[in-house]
Amino acid sequence: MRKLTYREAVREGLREALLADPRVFLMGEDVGRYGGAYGCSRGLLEELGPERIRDTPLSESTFVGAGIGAALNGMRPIVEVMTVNFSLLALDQIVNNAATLRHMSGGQLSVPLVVRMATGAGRQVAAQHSHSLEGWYAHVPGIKVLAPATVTDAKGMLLAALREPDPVFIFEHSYLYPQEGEMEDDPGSVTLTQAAVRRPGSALSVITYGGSLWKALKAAEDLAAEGIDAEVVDLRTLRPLDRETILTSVRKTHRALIVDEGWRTGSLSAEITAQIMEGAFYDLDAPVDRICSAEVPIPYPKHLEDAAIPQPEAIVAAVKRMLGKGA
Amino acid sequence: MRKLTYREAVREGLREALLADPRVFLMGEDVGRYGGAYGCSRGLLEELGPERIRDTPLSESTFVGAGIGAALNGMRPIVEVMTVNFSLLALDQIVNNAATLRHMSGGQLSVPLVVRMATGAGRQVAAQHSHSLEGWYAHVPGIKVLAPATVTDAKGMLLAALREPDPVFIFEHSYLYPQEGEMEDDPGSVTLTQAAVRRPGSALSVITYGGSLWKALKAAEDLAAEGIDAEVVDLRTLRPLDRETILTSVRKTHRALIVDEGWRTGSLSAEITAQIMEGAFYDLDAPVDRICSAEVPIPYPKHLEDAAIPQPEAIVAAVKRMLGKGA
Amino acid sequence: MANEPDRDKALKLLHDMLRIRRFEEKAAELYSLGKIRGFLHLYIGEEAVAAGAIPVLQPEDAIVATYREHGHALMRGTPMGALMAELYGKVGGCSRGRGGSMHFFDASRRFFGGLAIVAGGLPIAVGIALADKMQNRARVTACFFGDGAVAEGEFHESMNLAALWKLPVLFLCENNLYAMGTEIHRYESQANIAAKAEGYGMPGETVDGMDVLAVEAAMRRAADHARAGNGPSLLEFQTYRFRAHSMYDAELYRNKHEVEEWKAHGPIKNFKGRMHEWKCMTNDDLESMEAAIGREIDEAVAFAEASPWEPIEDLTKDVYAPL
Amino acid sequence: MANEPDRDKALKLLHDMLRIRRFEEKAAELYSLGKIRGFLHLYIGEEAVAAGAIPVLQPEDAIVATYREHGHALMRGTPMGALMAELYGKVGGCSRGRGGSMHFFDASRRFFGGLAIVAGGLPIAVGIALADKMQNRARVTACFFGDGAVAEGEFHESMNLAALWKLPVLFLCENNLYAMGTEIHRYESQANIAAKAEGYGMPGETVDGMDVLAVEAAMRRAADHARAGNGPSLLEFQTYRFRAHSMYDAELYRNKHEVEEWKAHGPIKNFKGRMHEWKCMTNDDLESMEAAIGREIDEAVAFAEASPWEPIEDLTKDVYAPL
Ligand SMILES: Cc1ncc(C[n+]2csc(CCOP(=O)(O)OP(=O)(O)O)c2C)c(N)n1
Ligand SMILES: Cc1ncc(C[n+]2csc(CCOP(=O)(O)OP(=O)(O)O)c2C)c(N)n1
Ligand SMILES: [Mg+2]
Ligand SMILES: [Mg+2]
Repeated sequence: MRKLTYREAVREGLREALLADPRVFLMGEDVGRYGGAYGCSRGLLEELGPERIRDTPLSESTFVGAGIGAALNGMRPIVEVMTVNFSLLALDQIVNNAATLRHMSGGQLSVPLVVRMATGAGRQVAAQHSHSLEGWYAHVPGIKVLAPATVTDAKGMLLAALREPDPVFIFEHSYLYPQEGEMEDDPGSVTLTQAAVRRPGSALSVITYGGSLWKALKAAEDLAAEGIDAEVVDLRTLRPLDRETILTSVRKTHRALIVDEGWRTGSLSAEITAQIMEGAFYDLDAPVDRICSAEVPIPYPKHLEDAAIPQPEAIVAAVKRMLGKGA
Repeated sequence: MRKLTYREAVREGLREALLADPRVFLMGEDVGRYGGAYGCSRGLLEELGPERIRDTPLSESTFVGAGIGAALNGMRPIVEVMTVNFSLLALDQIVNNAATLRHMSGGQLSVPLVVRMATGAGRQVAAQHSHSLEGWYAHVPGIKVLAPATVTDAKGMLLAALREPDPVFIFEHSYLYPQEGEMEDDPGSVTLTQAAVRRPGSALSVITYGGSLWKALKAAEDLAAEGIDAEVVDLRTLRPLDRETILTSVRKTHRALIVDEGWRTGSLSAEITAQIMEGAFYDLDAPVDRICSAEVPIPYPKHLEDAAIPQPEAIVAAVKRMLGKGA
Repeated sequence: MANEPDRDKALKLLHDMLRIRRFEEKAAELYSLGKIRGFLHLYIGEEAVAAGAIPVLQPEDAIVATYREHGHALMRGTPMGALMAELYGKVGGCSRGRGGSMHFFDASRRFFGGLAIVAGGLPIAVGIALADKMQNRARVTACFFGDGAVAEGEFHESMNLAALWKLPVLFLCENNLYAMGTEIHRYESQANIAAKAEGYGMPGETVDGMDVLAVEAAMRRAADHARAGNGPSLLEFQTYRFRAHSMYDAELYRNKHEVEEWKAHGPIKNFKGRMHEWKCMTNDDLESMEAAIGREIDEAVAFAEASPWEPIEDLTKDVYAPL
Repeated sequence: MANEPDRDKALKLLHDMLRIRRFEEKAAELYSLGKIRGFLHLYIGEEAVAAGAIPVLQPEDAIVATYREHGHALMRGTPMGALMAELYGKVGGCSRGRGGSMHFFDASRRFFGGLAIVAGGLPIAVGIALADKMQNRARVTACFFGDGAVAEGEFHESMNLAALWKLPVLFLCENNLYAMGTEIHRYESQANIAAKAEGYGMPGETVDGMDVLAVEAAMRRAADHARAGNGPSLLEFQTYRFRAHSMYDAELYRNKHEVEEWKAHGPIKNFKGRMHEWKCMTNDDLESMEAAIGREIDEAVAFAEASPWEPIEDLTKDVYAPL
């Protein structure tokens, strides 16, 4: 095990993938000379050259579409859309082409495309740069959606995504890039099918993913200090959801709190609530609750941004409320 | 009361709005000479001229954005995006501008824009033309989302939307346009805040909206013939949801089935399930269930399309299952 | 005007156009019988474009087309039965019946759709060409789209990216003067489409899309240019759609007279006339050609009729690759 | 090169540019102190564009700008204190502190952002101009955007729509040769931006964006043209950003030498030199100008410091209009 940042983990994953397979290339805005808006591809242009590391124009719809086309025709493109905020410009290509082509062609076509993008708030970049729309992506049949939260997953899920025959969308929470973590051995062997219990516990299941995982773990630690033993489940893959791990946890603890940085109404947290309703209703000792973002364009000032998105304190308070331990 | 088609009801609403207020204008692809892809504006160009009825280029992002700009500057635009499928090209303008400008400007700006679009499957137009993405829209703070299901609402909610100071998105299920219904008196007085109980009942609440309302009512009729008295709730407004009407119904019947043409995972049905979980958990006699679209790009042939989207038979079967009445 | 072709070639060109025309006439007939449903966009009037352009392509070249793609798939060699079955929505269809009229696919012939979002195919074509270039294959990608697509942002972005990276894309605009019911001058501030190529430093050419030989010649120049590594071109084929936009269209936006004028120099009529001038076709030739096409269509219909429906159990098959 | 302006005007132009420069230098300083957070995109080097262009506008004209809009808001007359408070995120900010550096708004001065999605402001500007035209008001809308925005589909769509409908939009491209770290020739197949106007049948002009008088003159021509009902124009202001793209940028993509060369004919330096030639400025003039600006900045900082934070209870206020 060795320590490195999430950013470095992504870079290692990119580099290994590029070195291992000549069909792999990286394209996106500023992935080359600039080294990636979040520095994930720094040095790769110099090492691998402009054919493999392609700076694109500001044309999200077209370079995502070109990724689909290249994937249809023998390549293994990794497209970096700088952030999920800009991916709105590419949604037509994603929903109408990437997600449909295999099925609509009767199984003739395959789109082995990997798209990476930063997501989330927490860096005071205001309303147009703070979306958490991975829940939208998780709605779309035909694509897979990943949310690596650890450095091992940041690298490992990227490598695993490149082995998938279908389009995979990877959401990297922008808050995580500078965070350090331990890289486990053989990250390339991680699965894309299973959620992970990051902290076993018995009192209640906190179900979360991505940037919020660390807030949930922090809250669990604080709760442990007060004698409350929460389990923390990291979804890892948002589509398809690992229903079994979710339900197993809830059947054990009988209570669930979902933490999701999406705006509450219609976020992924709602789907998880619904799946628990459908699969573990009779196991529940209390209604499932959710800590999500406030229904507001995320504001710039820190105190308002903090108030708008999930925080460990709010998780702690919700858990206590659910366990009837006062607040 | 008089009979007319949903299409005629929309046209009446458009015409009245245009005649009543010189700030109102209609723009979109083929709204003029063609008369609207679904015929909703037929005759209006001839009556009102090309300043008020504006055919646009195929440029969804720009004509929606232009609608936002015009709304900021004293007009009352009605933008027709031919179908929700093409609105994917305009989502950046919708999510990043229309939805944020009031809040992000500290309350200085107002975007009184109305956007109409057709939604839904059922006409054998295959995977790229059959989306039901109104659930995505309902996730976005800063906009309102309507789904008129009756001819009265088709006209009345449009007129009411034009009185709103914020952007309103109206989803008209394409299946409804040729359907006839009774226009109630004074449609302009309909509210945008309340769901409607379209059929009172006691055995179970079927909660739905838009094109699925008619399938739910058909199912309720068939169930009534077998002595099962289902209540049918028409959400009407998808954002903000009328939580009170939903919960009141569920507290009465103790069981809920949601019918939503969106793909099951992450559809609006999940949010409604979550709200019932949160607000009426202790009133439930059984887990909430959902009838949604299969997780598949909607295929062209009728038998497969029918199998992919909610049908009265599936609603009937689900209700019976939930009531323990065998299938 | 291009040189006189030899007799065999002329007969083939006529046959190809006529085959598209008769196929679609049959499709329209089957639509009114309810055998075909949903959207059906006919190519009638525009046959010279597909018939002239597509034979220029090599088998390993790629094609990306729109929802108005029956002619293109026929020209590419997908068996007519598979196309007719696709219109029916039957398993024997070229997309297992799942796509219908707007979504013909034939991977074995590198026919990548049949895509129904206007301009949505352009980025895909750019990517296919990028993959060819990166793999050092001297292939081209032919991307067909309508005049209406030119107004979409993706047209601009794709033209720029293809030109910037010198990708072997042939941007083939079928300018039939209307986007649905909107005439080009009502949606383009500058309606000369070929001239737009200049803004991307790319060659652009206006071509008489009613003249199958002119189409072929222009296409050959553009394909040679791309194959030699000189990058993309834009060809604007000036043509006209004789029928309604789709079967739902009441055609309120244009007058009969305009349509009749275009029909008077329609691609088939026009070429037949020239073949008579060249004296390279007899009435017998034409009759036996029509008869052969008629037989092919009858067989295609029979194939479609006989083809089974996809079982409902297979509905979600191939949403993802099988594990 | 434009004629010599009178002394008062020259002093005002210099003052305006210097005021932007000093404001932003202070902002950079406050950023390193942690008073300002998130993204901060400095306009340093490009001041001649806003200083030359914006005074041409009438109060009822509209402005739409980008995330690099400090200079534009200053020129439009929004009090410096309100802008500084916005950078702080305080309630006294021009957007109640909610927007920060990228989202300045001032409805009273028809300043519609401060929009941070590249090219996202262009459709908005088209719509504002449409509303003016439909209401028969002889107003113009000035839409600023970067060279990088030209590659986006919305540029193409907005240029077309504005030209088609002859809307009074001034498309003002601040071409600083880079989109973040990507040099224009690496993302534009044809890097002459002004020339792109032709593809939309719109006048286009290349302007020395380092020369405040040239900017003003070109802007006046374009505004007059639009106000007279002749429709939009595209102006390409050739300029350069002296600082990093944002405070996160390590500037790996360009060399110091290039930056130094541009600085050598920077807009302020350049104009100061000319004023000396014209002998219309003394050292005292300059000193008192700097002093006045310094005082204004100090006051703005004091205002920002003193301004309260928005109460957390107001977080969701104005997501929708109050009932
Ligand atoms: C993005 C998008 N917007 C709208 C439509 C609806 N639509 C289908 S075809 C069409 C007209 C396209 O015209 P053109 O590109 O000239 O092609 P043609 O039909 O004339 O061959 C429209 C508006 C669509 N399919 N996609
Ligand atoms: C649609 C979109 N894509 C990407 C970004 C990230 N981004 C912000 S500024 C920028 C460069 C823009 O360059 P240019 O338009 O030349 O403006 P400049 O910053 O040089 O003033 C990029 C890529 C964005 N904000 N919006
Ligand atoms: Mg056309
Ligand atoms: Mg720039």
